[in-house]
This record gives sequence, C-alpha cells and structure tokens, in this order.
Amino acid sequence: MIKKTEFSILFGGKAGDGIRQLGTLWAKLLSRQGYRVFLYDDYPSLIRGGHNFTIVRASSTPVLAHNEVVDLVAAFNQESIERHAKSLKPDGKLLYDADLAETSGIGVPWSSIVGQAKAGKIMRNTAVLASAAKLLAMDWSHLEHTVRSELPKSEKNLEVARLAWEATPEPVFELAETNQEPWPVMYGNEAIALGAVGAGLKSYIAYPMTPASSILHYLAAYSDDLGITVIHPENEIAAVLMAIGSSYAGIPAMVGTSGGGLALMVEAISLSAQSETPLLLVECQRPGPSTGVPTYTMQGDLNFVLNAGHGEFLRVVLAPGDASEAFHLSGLALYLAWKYQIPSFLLSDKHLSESLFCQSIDPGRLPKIEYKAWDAEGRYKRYMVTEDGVSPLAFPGTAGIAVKATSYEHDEFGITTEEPGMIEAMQAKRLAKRPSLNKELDKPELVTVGGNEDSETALITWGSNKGAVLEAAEELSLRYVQPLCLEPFLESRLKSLLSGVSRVITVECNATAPFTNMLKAHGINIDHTIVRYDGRPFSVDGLLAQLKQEVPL
Amino acid sequence: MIKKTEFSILFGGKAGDGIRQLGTLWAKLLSRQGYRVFLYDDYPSLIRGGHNFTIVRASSTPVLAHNEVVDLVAAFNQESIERHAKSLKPDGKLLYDADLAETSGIGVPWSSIVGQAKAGKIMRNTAVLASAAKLLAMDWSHLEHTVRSELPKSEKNLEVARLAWEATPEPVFELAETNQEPWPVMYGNEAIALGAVGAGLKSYIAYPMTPASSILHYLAAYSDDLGITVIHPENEIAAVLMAIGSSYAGIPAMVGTSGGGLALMVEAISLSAQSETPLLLVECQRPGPSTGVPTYTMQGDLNFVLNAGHGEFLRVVLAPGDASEAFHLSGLALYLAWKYQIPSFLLSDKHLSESLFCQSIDPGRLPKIEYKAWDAEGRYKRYMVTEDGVSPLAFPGTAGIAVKATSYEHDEFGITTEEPGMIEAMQAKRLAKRPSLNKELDKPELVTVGGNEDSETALITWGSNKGAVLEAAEELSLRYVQPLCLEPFLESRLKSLLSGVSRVITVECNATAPFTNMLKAHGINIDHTIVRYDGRPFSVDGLLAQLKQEVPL
Amino acid sequence: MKENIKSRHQKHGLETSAVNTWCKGCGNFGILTALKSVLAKREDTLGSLVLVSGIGCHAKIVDYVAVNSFYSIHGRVLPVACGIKTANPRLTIIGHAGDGDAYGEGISHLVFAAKRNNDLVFIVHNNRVYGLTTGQFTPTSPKGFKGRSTPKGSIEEPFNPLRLMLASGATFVARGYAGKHAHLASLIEQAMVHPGFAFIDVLQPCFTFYNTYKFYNEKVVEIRDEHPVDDFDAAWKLAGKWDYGLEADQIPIGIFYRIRKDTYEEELLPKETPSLDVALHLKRHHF
Amino acid sequence: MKENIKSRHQKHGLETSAVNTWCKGCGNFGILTALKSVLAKREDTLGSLVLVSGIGCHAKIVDYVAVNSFYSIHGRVLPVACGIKTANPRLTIIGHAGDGDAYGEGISHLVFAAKRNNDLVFIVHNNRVYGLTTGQFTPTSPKGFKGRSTPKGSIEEPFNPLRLMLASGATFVARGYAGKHAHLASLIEQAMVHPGFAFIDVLQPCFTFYNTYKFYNEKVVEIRDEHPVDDFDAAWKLAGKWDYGLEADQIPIGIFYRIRKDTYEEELLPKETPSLDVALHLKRHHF
Ligand SMILES: Cc1ncc(C[n+]2csc(CCOP(=O)(O)OP(=O)(O)O)c2C)c(N)n1
Ligand SMILES: Cc1ncc(C[n+]2csc(CCOP(=O)(O)OP(=O)(O)O)c2C)c(N)n1
Ligand code: SF4
Ligand code: SF4
Ligand SMILES: [Mg+2]
Ligand SMILES: [Mg+2]
Repeated sequence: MIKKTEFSILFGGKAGDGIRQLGTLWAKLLSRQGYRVFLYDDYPSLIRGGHNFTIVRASSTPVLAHNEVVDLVAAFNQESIERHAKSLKPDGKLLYDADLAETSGIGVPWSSIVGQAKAGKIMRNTAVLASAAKLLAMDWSHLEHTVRSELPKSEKNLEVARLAWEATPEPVFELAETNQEPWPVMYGNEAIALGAVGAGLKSYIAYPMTPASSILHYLAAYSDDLGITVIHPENEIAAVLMAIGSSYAGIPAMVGTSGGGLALMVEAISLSAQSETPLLLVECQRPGPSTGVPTYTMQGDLNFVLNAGHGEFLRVVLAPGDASEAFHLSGLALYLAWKYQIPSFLLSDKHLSESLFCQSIDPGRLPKIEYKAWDAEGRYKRYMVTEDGVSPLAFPGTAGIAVKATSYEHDEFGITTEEPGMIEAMQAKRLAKRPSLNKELDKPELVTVGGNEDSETALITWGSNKGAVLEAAEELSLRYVQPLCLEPFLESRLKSLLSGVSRVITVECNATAPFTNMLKAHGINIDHTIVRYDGRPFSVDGLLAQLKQEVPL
Repeated sequence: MIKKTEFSILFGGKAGDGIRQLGTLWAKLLSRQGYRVFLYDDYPSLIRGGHNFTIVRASSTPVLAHNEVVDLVAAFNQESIERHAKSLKPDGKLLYDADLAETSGIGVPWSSIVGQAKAGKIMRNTAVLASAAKLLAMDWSHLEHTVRSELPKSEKNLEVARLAWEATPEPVFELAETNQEPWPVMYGNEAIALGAVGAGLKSYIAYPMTPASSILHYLAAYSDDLGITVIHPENEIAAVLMAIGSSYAGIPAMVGTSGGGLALMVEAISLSAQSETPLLLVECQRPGPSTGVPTYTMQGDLNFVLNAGHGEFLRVVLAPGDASEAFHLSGLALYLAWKYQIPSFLLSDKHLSESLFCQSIDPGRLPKIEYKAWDAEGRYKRYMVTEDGVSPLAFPGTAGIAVKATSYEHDEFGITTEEPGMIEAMQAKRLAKRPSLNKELDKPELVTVGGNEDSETALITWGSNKGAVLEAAEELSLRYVQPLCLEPFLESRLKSLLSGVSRVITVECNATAPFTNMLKAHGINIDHTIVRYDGRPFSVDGLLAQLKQEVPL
Repeated sequence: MKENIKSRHQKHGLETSAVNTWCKGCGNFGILTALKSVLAKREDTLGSLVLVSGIGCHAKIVDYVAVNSFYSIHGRVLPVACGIKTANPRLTIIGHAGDGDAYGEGISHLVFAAKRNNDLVFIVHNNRVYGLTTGQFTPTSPKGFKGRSTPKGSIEEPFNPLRLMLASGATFVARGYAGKHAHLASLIEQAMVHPGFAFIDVLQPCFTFYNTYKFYNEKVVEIRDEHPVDDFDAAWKLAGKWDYGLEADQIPIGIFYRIRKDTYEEELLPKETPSLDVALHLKRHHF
Repeated sequence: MKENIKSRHQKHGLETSAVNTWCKGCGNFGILTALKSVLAKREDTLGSLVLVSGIGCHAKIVDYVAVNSFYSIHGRVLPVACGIKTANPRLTIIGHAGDGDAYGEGISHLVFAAKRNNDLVFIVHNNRVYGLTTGQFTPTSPKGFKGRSTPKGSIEEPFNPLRLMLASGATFVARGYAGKHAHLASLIEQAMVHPGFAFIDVLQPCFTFYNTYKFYNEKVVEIRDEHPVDDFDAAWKLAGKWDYGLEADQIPIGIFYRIRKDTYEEELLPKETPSLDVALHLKRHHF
C-alpha cells in the first residue's frame, strides 16, 4: 500500500451523474477524519450530459487549492477516462465503471451493482464513493456513517455501497491518521451567506444567476432556521431596490448576483449612495464580457465594481480568498454598509463561490451590525450634517417624525435642493466619511500575508487565487501579500508590507490585470505579471509551472 | 454711449417665460452681425415658475464661456432683479419690466405692451429682445429680420417689438461692427446629433433624460430631413438593445442619456463588446449620485463611463469641450465604433450639451463610417481571428451565409464555446485591436492646446470646462492642454505636451477629481487641483477668481 | 441650514418647507388635496405611513407632505415599496408614480406587484405625458399625440392600464380623477384598507403639456353602486369602456374590481423563532 | 480552429457543428423539430431570416440552426429583435425566449412589443421553470411550486401570459405544445405570415425540473375551427380556460386571436429622400 498524508481524487462524469455531490460527500468523509480538504468543481453550462469533473484534495495540513495532477481518477464513463487518465501521478490509479468502459486500471461494475440493487441510477455515486473509500483502506464505519448522515434512502444506499465495497479490489493507498479535530466544510457561497447572517442580515433578495445562485438556494433552504426572509423577485432591478427599501425600513438586506446582474443594479447603487441607504452587494464573477462562460471563473469585473454607479461616492469593496475570509468579510461588508450608510461590495468569483473549503471558523469574531442611532431629541433630520459625515439613523414607524430618504440632492431633512451651497455641502458631507472609513480599514487583518516574509521577492494577488498563490509562495519561499480590501486602497499598508522587496510578481485570473494596474497607479513597481484567462482557476501545480516558464525565479 | 466689442447680457425670469428661447434669439441676432456668442442657461427642474436665467456673451473674437458679471441684466420679474442686479459691471445697466417691479435702472412696461398688442404673454420675450436691441443701438432691420425668420406669428411679434422699441429709452451701449462672416450657432447637443449624422448615423433610439433629451427632440424634429429613424421606446434597456439590434442589421445607431439612464445600459455595453456590435453611446452628465440635480452640471461620471460593463474589453471615450469638438468627436466616436466593432462613448455634460456655441464648423472634415467588409469568399465567420483582431463584417439579409452574433464566448462562427483554448483565443482576439486603436487615436488633433505654449505652468482640463479654462490660460499666459480622448489614455502625447512644464494645475467640475487621479496614475505630477461641485459650471471670471484664491500663481 | 420640515405635532402638521413647484392649474394639486384630506384623519398613525415616489412632476408630492417618504428613482416606486413593506408589514405604504414611471420604465414591477398582491396602495398620476421632461408621449397617450419625441404624432396606440392590471391579477383596481378630490379621497381611503395590491389610475390633467380638463369634465362618470365589484368579467367589461384614446363615450371612475386574496406579506408566513446561532448551524450542517 | 457552420447550400443545410446539450426528453427538441420543418420549406429565403434568443436552455436553439442569429442576453430578445426589424424591415425575425426570459426579466419588452405591434414572431419556450439555472419558479409556475428558490413552495399565483398579451394589444395570440410538432409548425408558419406581433406561448415540458408531459398530453386540445379568431371577447374567454395552475379542465392550443392592424414598421412611414447634407442643414437652421 502506498502511504499518503495528502491525496487528490478526481471524479469525472456527465452532468446529472451527481459528480459534485459525490465530491462533497468525499470531502465530508475525509474531513470527518481530521483531514483538511479542498474541492474544485468543473462543469459546463448544461443540465444533463456533457462533461463534469470534481477534484477533491485532502491533506493532513490545511489546503486551499487543488492540483491538476491527482492520485486517483474515478471515471463514470469513457470520456472521463480519455480526458483525465493523463492527469494521474506516476503512482496514481484509474478507477472506472467496468460496465461502461474497458481500460487498464481498476474496473468496478458500478452500473450492474446499481441495477442489481434495484437502485436509482444516481446511486452509482454511492458505489463510487465506496470503491474509492475501500481503495484508500478506510474503515467501513466511516463510510457507513457518512452515507447514513448525508443521504436520503440510506438503507438502499448502504446496500449499494456494500456491494461496491465488495466488488472493489483490496486497498492500494493508505491515508495516515491525523489526530486532528475536524474543521467545518463549506462552499464559498455558503460562507458568504453565513457570514452576513452572523453579522445581522435579515433579508436576502436575489434573481438567480450562476455562480451566485447557490447563495439564494442555501438561504432559501435554511431561511426559517436562520431567520432570513428570502425573496426571488421579477428581475435584478427589483431585487436591489427591494433591498434598499428593506434597509430603509431598518431590516438589513443583501443582494447577490454575477456581473450581468450587477450591471442591472448600477442605477440603484448610485441611489444607495445618494440616499445613504446601507446596501450589501455580492458579486460572483464569471468570464465575460456579457454572458461569457457562465459556469467558469474569471476576475474580470474588478474595475467595473470599483466604479459602478454614476456620480461620485464612497464604497467599500472587499475581496476574500477563501471561505474563512469570505465568512468574515461578508460580515464586515454588511457592518461597514450600516456603519457608514454606503453601498458595500463583496467581490467573489466562481472559483471561490463554488469551491468547497475546510477551515476553522469562529463566528464569535464576526462584527455585528451597529449604526449611529437617532437620539430621539428634537426634529429628525435624516441627513444631518455631522463632522464624520454620518447622520443618525431612524426608521419609519417611529412616532412623531418623518424619515425622508431621497435620490435627489437635498437638505438635511431630505427635501430636494438645487441651491449651489447646499449641493456642495451635502456632497462634502457624504465624502467626509472617507477618513474614518479609511482608518477603519487600515488594519493588519485586512491584508493576508504569508510565505517567507523575509524574501525579497513577493507574490501579490487577490481573491480566489489565494490558495494556489499562497502555496506557491510557500513552496518557492517567497513573500505572499493579498489585500482583502480593494477599496479603499490600502496604499501605505501595502507599501510597508512590501518594504525590502526588490521584485514583485502579481498573479491575476484575467486578461488585462486590473489589480496590477491599480498597484502601479499607486506607485508600486511590478516586475512580472502572471495572468490566466481561459476560464479556469489557478491550480497549485499549474501556477508553479507557469511561474517557472514565465518568470526567471 | 459706451462702446463695446464684447457684451454680456443676462435674461432672468420664471420657467415658462421663455428665457432660453429669448437667449437663443439674442445670440442669433448678434451672431448674424458677425459676433461670436456663447449662451449659458441656468434653470431648475420644474416646468413653470421658479427662477431661470440665461447669460449670452457676445464678442468680436471667439468666446466659449460666459462671465458671471455682465453688462446688461434684463429682468422679467422682481426676483431677477434681486438675484442679478448685483452681477452688473460698474457701467452695467438693469433693464426690467416696469409693470412688475420698481427699481433704479431702465424700466419698460413690457407687460402692458403685450397687453396693448393683445399678444400672448409669452411675447414679452419679443418686447425684451427689442428693448435690449435698442439699448445696444442696433439697426431695427436686424431685429426685424430675426423676428421674421425665427418666430411664428411674426406680424404680431413685430408689433410688440415695435412698441417695446419705442418705449425703450435711447441707446446706452454701442457695439462695434465686426466685418466678420457669421458662424453657425448651435447647442452642444445639436452638434453631437449633427456630427453623428454627418458620419453616417441612421438611427437614434433614446428614452428622455435631462440633459440628453434635446438630442432626441432635435433629431425627432429633423428626422425626415436628415434621414434618421428616431425611436423613443419603453425604457433605456430597450433603447440600447434596439440600437445593438440595428447595428447588427447594418444600420448605424446611437443612444443618448444621462448617468442614471446609462446605468441601465451597462449590461448591454458588455453585450456590445462580446458580440462585437458597434455601438455609440452619448452620456450627458449631471450632478449625481442618483437623480441628483437634474438640470445642473457636473463631471462626476468619468470613472463610471471608463469602466461600465462587466468583463474586460476595449472602449473609446471621447470628451469634447465645445460644439465644434462635439461635432467632430461625435462623428469620430461613431467611426471608431464601426471600424473596431466596439462600444464607443461620447462624454458630455449639461454645460456642454445645453450651452449654445458659435463656431466655424466644417462638415467636410467629419470621418465617414467605414468597416472591414466581408469579401464574400468562402464561408462567413462572424468572429474570424485576424491579426488586428477585427473580423470582416457582413449583415443578415446576405444570401447563403449565417451571421451569428452572440453574448456567449464563442468560436469563429459564433457558436458557443467553453473550451479553455478558445476562450483565451477569443479574448485575445478582441484585445488585439488595442494597438491599432491606440495608434489611431494618438494624433495631435486629439489634444487641444492653447494659451502660452512656452509657459512653465500648465492648466489641464477636460470636457466642458474648456471655454473657461482656455480663456483663463490666455489671460494668465499659461499653457493649456485638454485631451479629447480619455480612453485610450494618451499618455506619451500628454507627457510630451507637458515637457518643460514645472507646474501643473488641473481643473475639474466635480468633487473628487477623477481626471486628475488618472493623470497621476500615469505618472504625471499635479501641483494644484481646482474643483467645483455646486452644480454650476466654471465661468471665466469665476475661475480666475478661484485660481487667484487657491493657487499661488 | 434652516430647519424646514415641521414635525407633525405642530399646526399645519402636514406642511413641509418645500416650495411647491407644480405649474398653476396642475392636476397634481387635486391629488395632493385628496391625499392630505385622507392623512389629516389619521394623524395618530402617520408615523407608520410611508410615501414612496418615482421621478417626475408627480413625484414631488413626497416633498410636500411631512411624513416618512422615499423619493426613489424613475420607474422604481414599486420595488422600493415592496421592500419596505415586506421588511416591516406594520407600515402602511402609498406609492405615487407617474404614467411614464409606472407604465413605461416601471411596467415590469407593476405587473408583478399585482401578481404577488403586495399589500400596498399605488396611485398613478396619469397625465398621459412625461411632464418633468417637457412633454413626450407615454404608454397612455393617445395615438397621434404630438410630443417632443413624436413631433409628427405618436404611432402607437395606448394600452389600457386597468385591463393590464386585471390581467396581471390585481385585487383592487380603481380609477380616479384629479378634478374630483372628494371622490378620489374616498378611493384612497378604500385602497388603504384593502389588504393587498390596491391600484388607482388617476386621470391627472397636465396643464402645460396635455390639458385634458375639459375632456374629463365632460366624460367622467362615477361608477354606480350596482356595479358588482367582485365580478371579474364585469370589471373587465367596464374597464373596456374607454381605451385611453381621443374619443370617449363615458369614462367611468370609481372601483372597478375588488376581491380579497391572501397578500404576499401574509403568505411570506411568520417565521418560527430562528435558531440564528450561526455556530450551531455550522455544527449541524457543515461537519 | 475547425470550420463548423455548414453553409446552407450543403446537405443537412440547417445543421451546425454545435453539440446539442439539452437533456434527453427535453421539450425543446419538439420546438426545434417544428422550427426546422418550417425553415426547410423556405430554404431560398433563409438569408433574410434572423433568429434572436435570450439566455436559458431554450436559447441554445440558435446554436443549432445554421441561419442568421443573435444570441442575446437574458430577457432582451424583443428589443434586439425590434432593433433588427426596424433597421431592416425586409428581414423576417423569430424570437425565442424562455418563460423566465419573456415573462420575468423581459416582461416590459413583451408588453410593449404587443402594444406597438412590432412585426415579429415571438416563441416562448414555456417550461414554467428556470431550466438553465437549475430549477427555480417562474411567473408561470403554479402556486406551491417547489424550486430551489422556493423550497417550501412558491407563494405566488402564476399569471396568464395569453391574457396579458391580449390586454397589451397583441394582434396574434397563440399557444402551442412542444409535444405536437406538426401543430406547432403550423402555428409558426401562420405567425410568420402574420403582419405584426405574433405571440406563441409553447408549453414545453422540462424533463429534468418540471416534467409536465403527462399533464399536457391529457389536457391539451386543439382549438376548433369554429373559434372566431378575430373576436377579442371570445379570445379572452378561451384564454381563461386554463390559468396555468396545477389543475386544468382542458388546455386549448392553437390560435386564440388574430387581427390585422398596421404594424409598427408600417407606421414608421417610409422616409422621403433625406437631404442628408449636414452642411445644407447647418445653413438652413443654424445661422
Ligand atoms: C432612468 C431614468 N430615465 C429617465 C429619467 C428622466 N425622467 C425624469 S422624469 C421622467 C418622466 C416622467 O414622466 P411621468 O412618470 O409620467 O411623470 P410626470 O412628470 O408626468 O408626473 C423621465 C423620463 C430618469 N430620471 N431616470
Ligand atoms: C441578467 C441576467 N440575470 C440572470 C441570468 C441567469 N440566467 C440564465 S438563464 C436564466 C433562466 C432561464 O430561465 P428561462 O428563461 O425560463 O429559460 P429556460 O432555461 O427555462 O429555457 C437565468 C436566470 C442571466 N444570464 N442574466
Ligand atoms: S408639467 Fe404638467 S404635470 Fe408637470 S407640474 Fe406642470 S402641469 Fe403639472
Ligand atoms: S433542464 Fe429542462 S429545459 Fe433545460 S435542457 Fe433539461 S429538460 Fe430541457
Ligand atoms: Mg406623466
Ligand atoms: Mg423556462
């Protein structure tokens, strides 16, 4: 048996085979044994057929990215064999459905097994899970526990698992024990949803759009548990304006979408700014322009999100790189929206939103919504001019006052103005929030650092590239820097984190490197830029190869 | 009599009094005598009542901006006297309706005159025009000619004019003769409309929005003459998508709106980019965020326009500073949209769009739409990969081929792709247009220069500030630089135009100086920045005062 | 800066400091009068009333009434209103929209507010013209309307908003006339007590760009008590009496249709007390 | 890169290289079959045919037919189609939209295309679910529909798109069924010759997320020849036979309504030869 403390598996099949669910089960199976896991899911934009694959990497140490070369390929069909057998390590194994293909490797007749058990075709998943578990010398009890806890019809599933277990040859690999406490597993979008809820979110309003839809599905599924109102309205314009209405009424709301949906919300972003109504917008990027490649990944919307909305106003743009960051930044983004009464963005992408992470997460560290509340003294002025630009909030339903919000330029009461002095004063008031906002965000925890902090070469990146780039930095003993807040831009903090660095390499998952240009615009010298824009995310091994080829290290 | 070669008049009254039309008449009256004129119109967002005023500055030399201090105030009511009498030059005069107010100055009983002539109340305009003309010692024949050619019911109007003429005291001022050929007068939006038409525009599709609506009204009024289809559809989203449909069918289309309307078009901008459908968008800025101050001016949408749309793609953003530039750049923007099959923007604002200019304009110099046409050889590939990134165009209706446009990432034929290699190739193809586009725009005529070209201090500005800033530069003997193309950014050209400059002052009509930040991001050092964000444009005298106060010159 | 919204406990409790900038003779004055007369009777509960408006002449109404309001953006009265209402169902919401607003830019939201039966009052100031942008045709302008975007006359037939509402599932469909405040006030009152989406199309002459007073004064008739307001077919038929064209036999005003159906907010069921503890949720579902 | 749209002059003239990625059993196949059978008869004029689609499973149809097409964005089939048609009225346009597309995101354009009577064919692949985004409820899903955004069942009643179209002024209103290609093909043919906006709601089972074959097979009945297609009231009544709920007595398919009215493109009157000379225009109006 080949001993492993790290193990990558690739499940390949058709849409409809349940590849992602299988990967999730596998990830849970391993994480429950104290393994740290990461799941990458690759699927085209169709419902049945085509070709899907899911890579689950498990390790006794934390992992936040996948490798393209794996230890085990579990192939549901001939196409998967053809596509992925070549991605095996030298000691890797190919596991396949012996009823549907013939090749060298380990064939198990999953289709017949399912037939024999009179189980639904989808239960091939369970058979594959069992075969893979057996090959890894896992205890049956682990498998049984996971099947029972995660699957409906668990008796039938266990029957299938047992048959597959028996039909699978003896173990080839052996996973070392970890003796570690399990960490929770969650998809990026689940982390986004939960972080916001933990910070005080009460309403989620969204129109479906890949890769943001799973926030909607997740919150709809748990709306009662979590005390969230979930609304799927006629379109994105309605969604964002309902959210603004909700915030005005004092109920914190969030919207989530991808680039094309956010495009429809742009007018409302500007309304949120002028009316000073808190608003949290989640944008999960995918390759554009336009419809682009809906189920793949790209970081092509940075400049769009930084500048969406007519007129001049403050905003916050936070960009997490893994589930733990997504959880905390989602909460922080909501918190900032309310504290400063501004639009706030959480920028994700398919790779972060639809990958599964296994990280230790402490909800106790989440910020909780707070705002400057009206002191109920005197007349209420919704837009009272204050030193820090933040006006006290009150909500409709309060007796004796009129809370007047507006999209027009206005006086302190919210009555329309066209007077030059008032126009200037109100614009200045809103922009006066900048110093405190900047200060609030200039914190060490808003830049993730790692790798070799003494290295004179730094890898800088943002968002979902984190996993691959951080690991590459560790591997190559380079300094790793990743700002979590992209607006306001943390210029001085970044510069000081780069002190002593003589060579800067940026990594972005897009074609024109907008983040790199932002660094340059702030006077940070960039020596090399690695980009990828074929719709696929960086993997650790892929990035290392690219670095080797493109950068003289 | 006070002799003048330059003369500013301010007409003040209520909305509904026809102040702007009066200003336009006055401007025509003077321009026909070889004077160069500039008209600034200040009005609130209401239909009747409130307070409007229009300043018309006329000079024997070209003028592109107004002064706030004027030679003559013509007041329709008491409020106008109170507001504007203080803006008179020491030798200035106040002319007012003696029936409605009493003050020192020249009162003429316009209301009674109109009553006496049994004319509509709106004809007070004509009376005021006549009084002002008489005070300037104009020939009656000039007045008569303009009344006859410009006004309906000209006999009645002439009767009113004659009565007012007689009731007005003897001339106070005398305008020198110019012996110059008249130049055409036109509003900024008219110039935008005509420039596009001259370059080959065939269709204008827009939803009304101040200050862009006058493009719609103008083109609708002259649609038959100019051979333009004008459509006012259900909303901005429909407008821009109809325009894209039109361009796809081979009929060049333009849309026009303000920031809030453009916000609704953002998704379609990205569609134009992905589908490579030529599209010209005119954005006339007004103070934001959101509804803001609809009838006033601001340059607050620069970053929005530069970055509107999800995904990464090329665009052109041209920003004219006067009617002549608007005319030519509108044509150029349309030309570039078609030559490169990209979205192209003309960025205006209320001050440019709704001010009247008098400039020499040569339609012969307009570019005319051209595009790389399909050579009808072999199969048609809508997205053929070419060296310069531009694929040959063909239109539906061509026998034997299928022109397949799409919002998805696609292969050369326009069939959806999810293959990594193709995704990368197509994104690269679209971005491959950049070098030729950059080269095409790197032309001397795309940066307006002026003032004292040897000065070591430069004033840099953009858009509608041109008139005031250029004149200030001349006045102060400073160098004047104004890029007409903001995307692509003309970095090296601007740098070379600034060589020998030791001090750079930027001027912007907004709060956060995005243009200045753009210059800085490209490594241009800025010493002082003048901003104005009370909704009012820069005037020459106002700017000079502000410069004096804020910049140690 | 001067303090310029009077709190409601003062005399003239509904006045604000805003200067009214509607044209003399504008039909909006009639709507404002009707609204104020309704609100004046409810002084005690005004704290839980919210007006929501779009952008246009009509929308200025929120500046003229000293109660909670959200002066939103063109065409978006309804989603803002729905957001407020679902967030706090104890609030009473009255939306004010223009015809450009409600029937042009915002038509999608109108169809869906009716479909969902959101518990709101929605008053369309239907002057059949874009007032604030100086006179273009709207979805309810008659064919041939010469506006600034259609100088040769519009080439589109208007649609009938009442029929559109009936086809969309509205549970309260009414028409008022700005020239009849008392009648309009009574419609508004009935709309406010209607549980669900209460739609009132108000014929509002635009004195400046489309002066329809004479036409309406001649043609408008109040719907008689005999009209069975819960009969869909009768409502449909009555709504067809006038098609928003230049000609009319009679223009009925009053309540065309009213039925009781669960509101969206009622259906959005009260939540059980949430666990809300994210830590617990994590433990339950993510290990 | 391989050349992968066959030109139409080859055998299998309508095929493209695109791999069909609809689920086995998807109702879209029926619509594709019907469409192709209609196009096959018009090979000579295919150069002037344009298909326009939105985004969703339905929209993939344009990848599967080797004719001009604009694969647009979600909800925007109609404005793109209107833009093409007004630009070049000699083209024949068929729009393909999903129900999410046409009745949700794009409802505003649908109402206005009907109102304006734009000369287009518009086919809604109405599977009463968002297919491509994996199964959420749509405006025509029955109340109680358990989709991924409504796991406890949707709380909204569907609207009836046929009635909405009738109320919007549509001049051709039909319903087809993906399970009856020949009938559907005949509807498409009649829609193509109809001058004006020709709307066809096609009942399209979604095999994966909302398998309605059995229900439709039992309930669908062809409208009889006696039905007076030019009678608005009769059409309205017939359209009310089924309200898109879970129950149905009968579901009529066929042409509900058809009348001749000037199309938008006809009204947009042919232009006189323009002067077009901007210099001349300047001289005339700007001095
Ligand atoms: C998105 C957007 N588009 C256009 C406008 C410009 N606009 C302001 S008011 C208005 C029309 C208002 O017409 P209507 O809703 O009928 O109101 P009325 O002025 O007639 O009361 C328009 C088009 C805008 N503010 N926002
Ligand atoms: C603006 C925008 N919002 C959301 C989406 C995501 N999206 C793609 S297809 C689709 C639903 C499609 O449903 P339907 O129109 O019924 O088509 P079907 O897949 O059922 O054929 C949605 C919401 C999108 N592409 N664009
Ligand atoms: S333009 Fe018409 S709607 Fe607007 S205020 Fe004047 S009269 Fe009223
Ligand atoms: S999901 Fe439904 S609509 Fe989409 S292809 Fe599959 S069966 Fe057809
Ligand atoms: Mg109106
Ligand atoms: Mg559907």
